Amino acid sequence: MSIVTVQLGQCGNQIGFEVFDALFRDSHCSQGLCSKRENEAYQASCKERFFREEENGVPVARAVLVDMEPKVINQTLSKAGQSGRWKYGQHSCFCQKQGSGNNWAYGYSVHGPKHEESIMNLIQKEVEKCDSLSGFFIIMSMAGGTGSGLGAFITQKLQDQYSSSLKMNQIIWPYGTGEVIVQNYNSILTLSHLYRSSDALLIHENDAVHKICAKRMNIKQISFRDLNQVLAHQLGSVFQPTYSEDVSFHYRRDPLGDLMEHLVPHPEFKMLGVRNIPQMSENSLAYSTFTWPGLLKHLRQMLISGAKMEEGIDWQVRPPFSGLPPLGKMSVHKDLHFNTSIANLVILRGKDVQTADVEGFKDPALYTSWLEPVHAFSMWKTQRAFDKYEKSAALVSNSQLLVKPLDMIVGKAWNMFASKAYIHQYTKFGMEEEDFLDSFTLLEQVVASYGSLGP
Amino acid sequence: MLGAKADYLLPMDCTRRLVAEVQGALDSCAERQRQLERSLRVSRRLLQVWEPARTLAPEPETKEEAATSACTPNAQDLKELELLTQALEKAVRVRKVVSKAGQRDRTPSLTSASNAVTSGATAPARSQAPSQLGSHASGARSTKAVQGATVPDQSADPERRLRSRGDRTQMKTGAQAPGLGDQQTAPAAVPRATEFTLKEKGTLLQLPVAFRKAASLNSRLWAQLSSIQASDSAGITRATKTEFLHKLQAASGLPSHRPSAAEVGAQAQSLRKACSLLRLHMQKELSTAPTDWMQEYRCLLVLEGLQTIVGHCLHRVQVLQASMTEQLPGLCPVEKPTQSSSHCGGETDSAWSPQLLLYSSTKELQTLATLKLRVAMLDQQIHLEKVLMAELFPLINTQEAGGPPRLALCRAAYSLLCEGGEHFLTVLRDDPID
Amino acid sequence: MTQSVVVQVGQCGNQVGCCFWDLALREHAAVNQKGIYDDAISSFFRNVDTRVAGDGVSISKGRISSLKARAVLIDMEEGVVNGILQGPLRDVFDNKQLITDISGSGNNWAVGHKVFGSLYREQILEKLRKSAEHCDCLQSFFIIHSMGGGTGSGLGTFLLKMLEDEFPEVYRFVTAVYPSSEDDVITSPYNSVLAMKELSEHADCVLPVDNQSLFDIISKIDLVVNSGKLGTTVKPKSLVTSNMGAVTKRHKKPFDAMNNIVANLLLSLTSSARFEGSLNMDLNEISMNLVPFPQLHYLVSSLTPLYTLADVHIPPRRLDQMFSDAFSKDHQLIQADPRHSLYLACALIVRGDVQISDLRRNIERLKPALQFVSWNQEGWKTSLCSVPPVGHPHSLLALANNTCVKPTFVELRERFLRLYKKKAHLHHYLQVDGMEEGAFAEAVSSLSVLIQEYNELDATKSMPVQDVPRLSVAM
Amino acid sequence: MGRRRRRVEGAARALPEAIAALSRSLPAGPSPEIFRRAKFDRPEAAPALWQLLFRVLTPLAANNAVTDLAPEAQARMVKSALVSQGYPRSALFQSLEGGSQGSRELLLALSWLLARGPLLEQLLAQTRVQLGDELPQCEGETLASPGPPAHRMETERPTDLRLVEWLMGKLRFRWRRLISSQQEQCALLSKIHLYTRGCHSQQRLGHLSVAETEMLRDPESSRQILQALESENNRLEAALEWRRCELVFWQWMDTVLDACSSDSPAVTSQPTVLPVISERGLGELELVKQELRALQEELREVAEPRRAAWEAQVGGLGRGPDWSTTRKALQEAVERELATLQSPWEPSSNPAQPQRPLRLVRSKDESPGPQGLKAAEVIGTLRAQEASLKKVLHQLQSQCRQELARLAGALPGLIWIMAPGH
Repeated sequence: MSIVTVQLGQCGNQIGFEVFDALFRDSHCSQGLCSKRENEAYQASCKERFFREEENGVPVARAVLVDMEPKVINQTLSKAGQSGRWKYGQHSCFCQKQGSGNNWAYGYSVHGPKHEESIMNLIQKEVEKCDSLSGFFIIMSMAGGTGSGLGAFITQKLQDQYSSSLKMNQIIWPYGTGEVIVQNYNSILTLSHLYRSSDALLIHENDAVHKICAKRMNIKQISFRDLNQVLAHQLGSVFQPTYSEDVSFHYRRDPLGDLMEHLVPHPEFKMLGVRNIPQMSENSLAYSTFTWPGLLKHLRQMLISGAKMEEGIDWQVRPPFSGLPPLGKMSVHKDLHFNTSIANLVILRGKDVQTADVEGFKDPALYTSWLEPVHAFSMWKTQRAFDKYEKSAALVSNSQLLVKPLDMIVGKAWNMFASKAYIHQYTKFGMEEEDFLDSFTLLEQVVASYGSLGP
Repeated sequence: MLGAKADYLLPMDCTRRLVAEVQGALDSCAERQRQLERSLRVSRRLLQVWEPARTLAPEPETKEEAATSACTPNAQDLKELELLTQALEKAVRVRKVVSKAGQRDRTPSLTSASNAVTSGATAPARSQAPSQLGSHASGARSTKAVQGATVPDQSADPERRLRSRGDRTQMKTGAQAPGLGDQQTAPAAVPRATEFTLKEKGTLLQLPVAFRKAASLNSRLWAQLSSIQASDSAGITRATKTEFLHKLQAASGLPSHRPSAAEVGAQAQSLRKACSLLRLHMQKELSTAPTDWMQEYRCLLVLEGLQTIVGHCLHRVQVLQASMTEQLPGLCPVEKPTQSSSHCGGETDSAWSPQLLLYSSTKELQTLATLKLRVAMLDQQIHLEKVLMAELFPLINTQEAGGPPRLALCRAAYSLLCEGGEHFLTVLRDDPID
Repeated sequence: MTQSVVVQVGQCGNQVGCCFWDLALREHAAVNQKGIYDDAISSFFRNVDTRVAGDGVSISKGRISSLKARAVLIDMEEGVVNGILQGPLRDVFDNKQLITDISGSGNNWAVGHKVFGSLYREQILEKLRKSAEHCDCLQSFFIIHSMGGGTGSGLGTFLLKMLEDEFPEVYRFVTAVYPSSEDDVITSPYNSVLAMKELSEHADCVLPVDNQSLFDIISKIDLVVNSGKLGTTVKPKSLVTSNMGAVTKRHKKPFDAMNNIVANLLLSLTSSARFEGSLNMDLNEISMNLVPFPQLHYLVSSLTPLYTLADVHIPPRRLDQMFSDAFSKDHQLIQADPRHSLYLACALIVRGDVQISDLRRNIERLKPALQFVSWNQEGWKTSLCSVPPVGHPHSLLALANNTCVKPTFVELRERFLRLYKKKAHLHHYLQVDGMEEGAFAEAVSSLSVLIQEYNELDATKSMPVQDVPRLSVAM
Repeated sequence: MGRRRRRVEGAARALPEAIAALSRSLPAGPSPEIFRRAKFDRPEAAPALWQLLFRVLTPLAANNAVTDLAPEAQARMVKSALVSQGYPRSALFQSLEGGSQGSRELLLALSWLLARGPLLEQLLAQTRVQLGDELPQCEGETLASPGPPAHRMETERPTDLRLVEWLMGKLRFRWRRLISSQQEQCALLSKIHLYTRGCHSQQRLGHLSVAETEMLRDPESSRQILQALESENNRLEAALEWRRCELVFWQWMDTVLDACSSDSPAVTSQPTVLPVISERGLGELELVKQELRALQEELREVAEPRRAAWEAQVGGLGRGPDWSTTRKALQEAVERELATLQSPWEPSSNPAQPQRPLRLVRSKDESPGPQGLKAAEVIGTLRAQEASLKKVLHQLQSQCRQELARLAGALPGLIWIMAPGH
């Protein structure tokens, strides 16, 4: 089944390019460390999901590019064109002349309704080119105006028009500081709207990715391209083909559906985080060997201690003994040491994958009291190696990983809202203070719900 | 208090019922999905290039590697190894059949495939369709006029037979070492002979004679069966059967009939259907404003008629309920005449033979299928909603006032009952705590 | 891609504008080697086929034929504008973009605002409309004028209101040159305060610069260059060198150097909107991020590096120095000290070979020394434009919405009140048709309200930062 | 009478033929000799009859590995199926454990099933070789069916309602994925139909179905289908044969029944077996009753004022002969309309009969084409049905909302903020 990607705004378009490039590069890489046949099947499966064939034989990304100003889209198109291996569709771009100016309301209430028809038409054309549509990836940042505001608007329209297709928003969580001043407002408006119209929010934190670039990839001067490549790697590690369960040794048809059914059925818990292991620069990779027990041990500790990468993991954190009352009252404002999960998905790729033992992730103590590991844990695998790593593992987790960042954002936005700062910029475009309050209310509930998972 | 645990545990019997209901729905959905996946696989395969070797390509090797690369084979690996062996055996078998079929009489399915051969020197012999194929085959030939037009019929050509045998042996070796063998033999021995796509040449296909015969006999037999059943129903046999049933019933010591679980279920089902149809009819009736007094009167009659029917239905429910607890002169179901006559279309139509459902476009078919599913889903959702209402309201109402567990229950109940589980509710404290 | 129209009013406005066009042309010439008319150039220039008579036909693609500035030049004296038309820039303007008079405003805000305002209203409007029609998507007006004179402050603020009415969707950025305390125009306090009211009410963003600061910066550069301490000379074509080319000439024409700084401010401000970068900043993002309350839209700017010497390979320490300098008192384009005042918001507009990690490192480094208002502790807006200024590897423009702008306003008010108490020169204003004495009171009270707002913000400086109680969810 | 006698006389030869026909038409039918032995309650007949009853009563299970079940388990399943269908003879339930006893009882049970309805036809229809493409049979029954007990769920301990929310969420995703898959299937079907246009030997079908195309693609499957079709034809022929001569069987069964009661006259001492009616069935019935009551109430509310208004209006009208004929015609028309409305659920319609299969045929709009249901019409009906179900659901939800709002009012100091949009 196919996935149609909608890239929105500067961030969405830059990342979208890297994602398609990473997917394509990986699936056409000769050293998948598996048989030719399997490699071909892997390639075909990746292609069905993300690319379509055009007459002259160059695969075309199943993507629609949307931005309110032309610069980034032009840049993205030409980069894809230069690669020569794949490209974007000729008529799959929509851009305007003037951006949303970091104003969520402008993206949502002005650009959205004004360009709804054109954008939805583009999307529909892309959908019609799929034999079967699983759903949508909507790549956007939540700090700016176009990605966040227009992204929320388009997601809502997709929900209205393609109610049975799945919608996953790939959200770029802004740096804690220093990108956009009104990012906290834009973020709470985006998140609260997506909570109503999207099925899952796969969240990438810029701060975390930045740290990975610095600490794991050993990049001295980190550019956005570096960040985006790490991010593309993370997405690829989740959505490249894996074997399906019911028909062994066939590749999974609908990863998006499988993932959502496992991870986000509950309406209050839709935020997903991704963790990867190993992640390192090519130089270090040459001197490294990996074992499945080692990788999985680290990944598990990353999960329970809430670490964002395999460096600086707190090995003191242990799952609580079930049955014992927690020590003192836990609160999200205090440090949550143990990260309680609702559901996790582990994806293993590479050599000897059948020997990997994931029992460590099936410990009931890892999960909230009302969900058993049978419901809460699932695993995908493939023998095919991914992106130059002989063995690699990814974890998609619906857990408390994101409560703290969310709580921070809500808190900061609330402080600003209490002083009424910047509100006039939003009311100018038809928003009301009531809309902000709705968003705060919803997100406070999400924070509280995640907070009450345990331990 | 943020982060406070707010678990509310349901009573055991409630848990059991709710979980069983939802799980049941999940299972039936999963089963349906599996069925669909199966038929999807078949359909997809049909739309790809018709190349028998391809269809089971990726499996064998994968398994081989899986098995060999494992350091210590566990139970899982052994099972996989066994599967691998089976798959390999199957591959060999299928290839034999395929090559035989290709050699033996060129079943129509492969005839058109053979038409696709374009390689210059050896092509003419193959491009010739066997003579028994008739108009379709000759049509095919004309499309391939480039190499086929002037070549005489060579279906008895010894050279051709010889080559076919050659094909077979090559394919056999291929089957023993699937990965390598195919690559080696594919270009040489089976040059694109199997490159057949439904899209390009589907209209050349023709059903085998044997099958056509069997199929038409089959539909005749079904038709006869239904007609005989209809005519028999009033006859003497029917009386004898009824008598037999009564006698059996009497001999069992149960003088009257009690409804069985299956019957109650069926009755409930049909009454539910009745109720929804009646409601539908009522809404239809109310949605059109009468323009004159005749229509007004008609509308009134319909509404009153519906009232009467609902009354009957209610009566039936009561009788059923009563008969489950006490003895009542029963309804003894005997074989009934089927309703074949009521919706009989053509002469070949009968209760048991398939009715045609005509569609004109993909879109229409999709709409139809989606609607069908939606209706089924709504049915299921309504059912679950009622179950949830029945289970949750008593709990909510008996909870002691206030208290966190109750709030947790109310919130979850609100989401499930009022929002179809899609949205949730926030409960804020009126006085901000400091 | 969007376009901007520059409206330069009065002597000062036209002089600054003239520098701006010169630098803009040179910047695009340096970036666009192929001579193809592109989106970046189109933001400030039209490409016109001059062979066609009349207006000339705009060419949207292909080779550059003849570039015309998207500008309207207004002065009520002829001198400066005529000078421009006879100078090297004559080809980028034509008569249809000019409005001049011969009488001048006599350093009287009322004459500029009331007399010339009503007299030239239709004419100005027509030229503005014409220039807007030439735009594919007009996003901003850049209005350049001084505060102290008559034409710039009077007519400049008059047309601000006009723009607001006629083009409500188009942003209005005002570069206003504030008079120094020892300004030779006696009525400049009146003119400035009267103009301030208009700026507060009708501008989206005001970038105040003052002559004294510009002069100080120039002096410092001279000192460095002449002392030869750093061993080399200022590169020709660098940021501060004038369009006249030679460094030595600056002594004779100090205003050229000063005007060039202001012109550079505008170039940097719009760089991210014109050129590619990994973190774009469109012009409409500036007010969105930097203006938390409608009237508090005065942004203090600083440009670094000012003393960049002929070393292309700048070690990282130098890069960090650039960030540090942007927050120092002597790099501000008005006399203000942001480091010791309260930040409401701050934008860093970086050009050249700088990556996001450099930006982040420097923000982390500088943040502890700066004080931000409690509800905007992380009030940073950043942009990365990959095209550096001509002749330099990188540059930084910092825009601060900071209470440090207040002293300028306070001083202005004091000077105004000193005159106003004596009713000095008042009659020059009151004899102008439509000018009433109430206007003075209104203007000064508007300024007082503004100052009061800054005072209130400053008052929170000493308070500990506290979180506001949040909505409380019952579980 | 004479005719009947003649038949009875010929029974000596006709009976084995009838039984043979029955046997051939049943899946894995035993030899006629087994029937004969069963009449005399011979033990050797029992296993074959258990097996047969098992196959007959659990037709779906028969395809799977369930046939490998131990005899005891099979017997248990047979018994419970018979109980749920209301089989009256307790002798079957009491003593027999799937061993060799009671072959006569088993014969009686089989006959009971045969006498009740078109069992053979049902069995044949269930295992019918599917040649055409069908839309999934997804009447409410299929999806809403209770399904097997949730054995996978551990329900030993009380759960949080959030688990139910979680499972419901899963269900919603499955619904949506089902729709997506269904859409894909439709697209593929439509393609196959289009590409094979004009290939079917039957004019009215025009194109091939998936099964037929697959048959052409894969010789192995061709062989299998042909085989299955032939064996089905054989069974159909046998069933026809049975239908022609079953009378003699029933007459013979009378004697079996007689033999049975003479062997064990002490019927009265047997405890009666009450058909077990599940709680679920009762609950279901109760729900239906409530629904019907609500509908009745609604109808009353709309009909009564109309009747009153009508009476008032008509009071002045003359009641001439014209009026009475018109009225009569109207009444009859409405009666007819309502009668057709009722037919789908009338008690007389046989619920045991499976829905008639539908074969999907792609046809061009313009051509008159073969006779059959038009998709557009079915879509119309389904839309109406969907709308009405939606309405019902919304009514239920708003009822719940009111109920919960009442509760919310009873909790002071709290503000309930509903999801936006309500």
